[in-house]
Amino acid sequence: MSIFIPILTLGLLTLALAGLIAVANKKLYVYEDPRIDQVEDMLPHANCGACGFPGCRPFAEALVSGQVLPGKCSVSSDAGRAAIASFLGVALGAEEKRVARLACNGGINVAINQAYYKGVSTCQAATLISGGGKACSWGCLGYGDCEVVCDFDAISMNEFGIPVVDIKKCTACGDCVEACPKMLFSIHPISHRLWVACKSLEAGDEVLDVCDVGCSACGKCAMDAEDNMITMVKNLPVINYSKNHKTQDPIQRCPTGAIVWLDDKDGLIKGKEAKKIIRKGSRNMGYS
Amino acid sequence: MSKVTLNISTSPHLVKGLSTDTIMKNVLYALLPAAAFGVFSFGWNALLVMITTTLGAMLTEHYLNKWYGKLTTIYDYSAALSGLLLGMTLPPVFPLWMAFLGSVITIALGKFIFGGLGYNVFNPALVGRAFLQAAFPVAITTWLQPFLPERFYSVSSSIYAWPFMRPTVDAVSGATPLSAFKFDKVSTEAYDMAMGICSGSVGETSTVFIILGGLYLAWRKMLNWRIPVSIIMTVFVFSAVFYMLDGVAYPSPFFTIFSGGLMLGAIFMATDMVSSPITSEGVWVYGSIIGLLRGVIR
Amino acid sequence: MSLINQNKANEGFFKKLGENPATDDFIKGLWKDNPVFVQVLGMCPSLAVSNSAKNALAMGLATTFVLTMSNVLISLLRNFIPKEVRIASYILIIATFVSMVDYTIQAVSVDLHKSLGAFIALIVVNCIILSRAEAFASKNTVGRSFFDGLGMGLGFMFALFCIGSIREIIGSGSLLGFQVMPDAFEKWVIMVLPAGGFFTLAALLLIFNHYKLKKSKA
Amino acid sequence: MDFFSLHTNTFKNGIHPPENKEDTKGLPIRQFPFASELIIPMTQHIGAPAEITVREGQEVARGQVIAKATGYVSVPIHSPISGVVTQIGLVPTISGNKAQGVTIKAFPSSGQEVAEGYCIDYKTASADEILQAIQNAGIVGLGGAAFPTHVKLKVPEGKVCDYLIINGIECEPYLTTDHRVMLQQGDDIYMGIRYLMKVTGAKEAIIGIEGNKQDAADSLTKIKPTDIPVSVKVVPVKYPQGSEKMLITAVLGKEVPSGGLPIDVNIVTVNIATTAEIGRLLPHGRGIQERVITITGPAVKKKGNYLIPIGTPLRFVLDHVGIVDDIAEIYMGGPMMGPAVADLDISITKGTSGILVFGSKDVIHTDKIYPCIKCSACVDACPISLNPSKLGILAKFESYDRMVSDFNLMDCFECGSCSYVCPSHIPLVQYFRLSKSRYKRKQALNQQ
Amino acid sequence: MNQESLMTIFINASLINNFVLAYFLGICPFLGVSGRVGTASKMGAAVTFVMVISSVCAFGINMLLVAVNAPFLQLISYIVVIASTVQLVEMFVKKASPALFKALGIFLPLITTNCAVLAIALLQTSKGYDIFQSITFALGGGAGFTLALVLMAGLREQLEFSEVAGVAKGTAIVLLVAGILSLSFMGFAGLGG
Repeated sequence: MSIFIPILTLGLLTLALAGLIAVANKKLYVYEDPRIDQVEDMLPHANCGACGFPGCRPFAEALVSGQVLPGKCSVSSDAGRAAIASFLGVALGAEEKRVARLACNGGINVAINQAYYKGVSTCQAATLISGGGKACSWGCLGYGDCEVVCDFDAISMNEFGIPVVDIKKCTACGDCVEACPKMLFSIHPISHRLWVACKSLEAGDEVLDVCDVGCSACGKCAMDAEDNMITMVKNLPVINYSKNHKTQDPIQRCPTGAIVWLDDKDGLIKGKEAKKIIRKGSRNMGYS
Repeated sequence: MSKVTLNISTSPHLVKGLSTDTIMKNVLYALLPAAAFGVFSFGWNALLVMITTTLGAMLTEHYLNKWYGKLTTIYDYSAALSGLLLGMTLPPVFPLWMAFLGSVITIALGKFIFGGLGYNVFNPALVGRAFLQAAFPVAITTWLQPFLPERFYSVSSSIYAWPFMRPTVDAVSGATPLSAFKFDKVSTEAYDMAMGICSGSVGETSTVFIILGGLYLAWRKMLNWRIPVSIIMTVFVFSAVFYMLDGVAYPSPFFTIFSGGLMLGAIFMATDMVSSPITSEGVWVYGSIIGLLRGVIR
Repeated sequence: MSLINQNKANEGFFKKLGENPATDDFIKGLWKDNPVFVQVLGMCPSLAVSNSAKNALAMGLATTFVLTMSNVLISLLRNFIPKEVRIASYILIIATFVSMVDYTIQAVSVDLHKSLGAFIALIVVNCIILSRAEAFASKNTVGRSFFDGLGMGLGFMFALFCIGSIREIIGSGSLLGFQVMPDAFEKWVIMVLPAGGFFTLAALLLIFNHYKLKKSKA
Repeated sequence: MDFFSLHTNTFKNGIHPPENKEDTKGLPIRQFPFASELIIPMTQHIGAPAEITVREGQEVARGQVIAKATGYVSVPIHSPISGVVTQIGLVPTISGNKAQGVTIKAFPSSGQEVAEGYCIDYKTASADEILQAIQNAGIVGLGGAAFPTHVKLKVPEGKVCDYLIINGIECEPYLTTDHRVMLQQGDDIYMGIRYLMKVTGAKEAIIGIEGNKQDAADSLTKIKPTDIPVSVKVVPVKYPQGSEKMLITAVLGKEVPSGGLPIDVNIVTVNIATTAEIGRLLPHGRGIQERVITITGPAVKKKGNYLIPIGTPLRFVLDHVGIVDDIAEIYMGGPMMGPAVADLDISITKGTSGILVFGSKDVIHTDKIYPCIKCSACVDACPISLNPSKLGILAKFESYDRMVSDFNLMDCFECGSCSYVCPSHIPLVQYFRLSKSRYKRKQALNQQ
Repeated sequence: MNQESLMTIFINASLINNFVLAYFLGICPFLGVSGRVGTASKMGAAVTFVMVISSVCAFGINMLLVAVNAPFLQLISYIVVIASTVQLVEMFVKKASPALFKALGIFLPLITTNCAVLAIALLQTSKGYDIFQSITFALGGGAGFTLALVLMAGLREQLEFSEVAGVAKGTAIVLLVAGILSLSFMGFAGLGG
């Protein structure tokens, strides 16, 4: 008999508690779509924001609710996107790959520094001190904030202090756009190969005095381009990408190489008449 | 005018000129009189202990930095300061190997592991001291009588015990005023304690020199005077209340504030810039809490 | 230190064994996914009863037993337990085994039971057991679960023994109750105090991290 | 002494940097010669840049408006010289960004007659008319901030102004412009105060002067007019007492709340040089064409206080006063808050209160940067009781949101006291400036 | 019956024999959720709450078990009761206050496997505390746990802005700090004997 008492006790106890939990489970249940967790697991967890959402979780919520398509995630692999699409039973929504492009090519070998900046060595900090020391107000300062901020190791500073974007690694997350105090980065579809690598609003000698590769606003590219594809606005050529921009004609007569052709394999290609830069050291500091 | 390249830097373009190593150096100087009095009182024993901890701390700092591939930071004097402070809280006949171990713990565990100067959350010297207290409770409560005649002729054998071996105690041991009161209810004159005519740790006996050092630092604005003042005030009030309740079981407030290294702790330990609060309100609270805890634990 | 080096030397041997899934499950718990050093689980007993090597061994054995048995049972029942109450059921199963171990130890040695105190009972809430049940036993076959439990348990015991012997040697000058240090050795009282447990485990973790960092750099 | 602080005619904390005013404080204001070509940027004030109203080739007279205000927070710009506009385009500015500007070539051998406008009489004109006149005169805060004065003077609906405080503190080391203005333009100052009191409706005006300018205080007291309730108050020397909020605490013992304006405690403050300028220009209906600037520093040969036309190129100024060969750094304004100059092609603007030139051997090189040892020197120095130590650490770890929400970063006005006292030589002010700009940028991005 | 005064029990459980720093109970949450002072204090409050509830339940269960003469079921019934209590609390919080659940919810399953909670039940039984002593014990233990957690969190908030040496990052530094804290808690040993 005595063996039954504990069994009974424990049995009753367990039963009572199980019943309580079962009731509570029914009464206090809060529904959450389980697919959100699953989709989030399938995402790359980079939380980079390239999709336009604050992170992978909100993107997963939006995916499940059908607001967006998986193609928006530029970090995930093709297979990953396809997997999410088939899991949710939606279209892939493929988008063209976009990458970050830099609108300056004024490394230390071609652009002048007018002052020695001393202080916290980031571009953001330097910009606040009389523009950071570069003679060109619009030019890249070369302290590499973009390199630091890039989560995908897609940006590296070259020997002249100019960031180079590795288009294979770039996910168009836009962190560099945000980080650059001179606003030199912008996100473009990879098919936009015609590119103006200068942001100087000045013209002629004012530009050439401080930088060998700046746009001197001569307007030759605008003349050579078909169909008014290029217009000069505020001393800079502006390319209308909705027109046919697949030809290299406009860059050929550029005297400084400020308008360039960005090739997948060969990188940055300058026109035939662009002056050749053979200087490897830094261009003279200042005016002395 | 010829064209020139200028420097650009952020404002302000003036600096006061005081520097961190100067502060550390001055705190070190302020400790020296009390340390010297310890040597005067306890002889070569005390000197050996303090030299061991100071050098031990500096060596540890140097080699840890080297091993970690950083520039050595012993020139900012903070390692030497922590080492000396540790030495001053140890008994004069403390085995040197233990003292050395303590200084290694002080720097490695109290400071380096947190990222070095400025990042430690505890006072490094206190970490070292607490470790030694817990590891070797006997050795750290073996005291020496002050002003022994042979103090400048011989060194206690426990000082040079073999590493990791138990020290042999041959010292003429003396009770600190605190332990004398705690166990035998013998009260020492506050005057004697202030002048350092009592046994105790190497650097804590001469309250007068410690206060003088503190005053020097306060005058140079290298010490937050609010901390020692609030600690000592709290301890004084706290012990005065108990003394008035029962004058036999509890010591007088004057005895309390001059005993057991309270002054050293309040002036040189609690004021460690890195681990003490920085706003003046925070400092008062911090001081009173230390004082209260001190009263409770003693 | 010596124990770890020895283990390192054995790594090649372990790798060979690792080709078989059952032994792989076994080895994983011992070294690669060691519950204490790598997963940092089951901290309470690893610190609390590791002031002597003997306690550590006893605790390790008890945990291994419970871990293995509960893994097996849970694996057996994995298709019968409803998802909603699985955790509660696991705990119930674990608690049963723990009660058994508790009374066994009491029967074998009252002294040991006294020195381990409530910690035998607290094996119930050792995160290792629940985490293995949830992460492994509930998804894998009985055989694999057995080896997983055994490996994890022995890994836990190994870690406990490391900590326990270090603390005992330095703190009491002995190992498993036998004096190993000379008479004149000054015992570090701190090592048998709670703080010593924290410091010892931290030191072992530091050594582990150091090797991990070195490996990742190489 | 925080427990026992009674009103001690000064504010809490603060620092005492070396004053270095001896070289120039005894030198009277002298007229600077005209450069052959003046470059006038349109961004001389805070707010919307002025819009150019002249064209290339146009002849302008001295005092003629060459750019009009574009909006409320904006002021017009007057030609500082009679000459011909040679170029309109981008010109360099102190901030490092190029701005629209006008280049005027002086007529050779011109007498530089000043074009005068309509007189505004403080007795007959209404408050609004005076405000309009102040804007038309292109007057901005001449202490260095260059905030349009008429905006500051406008008392918002529902608020009243009890006190008008005239800021004659000049706490920045080296600078002596306000000192000289007080000594030499006392009558202009009192005339300016008459206008200001009419505009603000203040019941009383107080001129706050630091103790190191006792002679200025004496001279102002001596010529004090009887028709307006005005008094001179001398306060102890301390930096940054010239900041609005510090000044109010020093003079009246009132605290302006965090994020508030002086008018929240019924006070309006105006810089003394600005007051003098109002008193000098308004009776003649003129605009600002020149301002007093202290040119000093170890590398300057002819130190002094000069009346320099706006737009004079910095290069011309330096050539004229003479500097040693190896100059290293130039600051526009005082050494505590003035920005460093990167480009000698910039020109004098309305906000320039001083030009300091340091040779390479005079520059105090920042030593090794140590980690923060939490010595609390910065906390004891910060005039607005922030915690620069904590802020600096947070900035290092880029916790900008916490800096703003928990530690009132936005209250910081970059006076530089913390960097000045820091024994670890941490560039705190730069960190804060950077953090503010990063934070603002993030906010702007989030709002998009 | 145990004759200890309530005050002694409380001080003992909270300071002298601090659950975390002297008994190593609840180390997992101690390491896991001591990142922020805010979350740490919430966790502490949650644990204290569960401790008191389970202490009361355990007292009742124990009386029942003694009555039916089945003390060997002690452990198993305690754990079942605690597990279900925690689950009930979790559900209740999830329903009643989603915000609180977001802040607290993740800790609640952790509490189930928190040895401190089970230890409270086991220890009070082995010490033979009556109901008031049990509740005081639970409160003291919870207070001690909270104190250790909050202290740790405060220190870790500072550590977040330190350049902790690479090898010590993560658990190691927390254990070291815990060791130092444990050293300093030894100072309380003189209290109340």
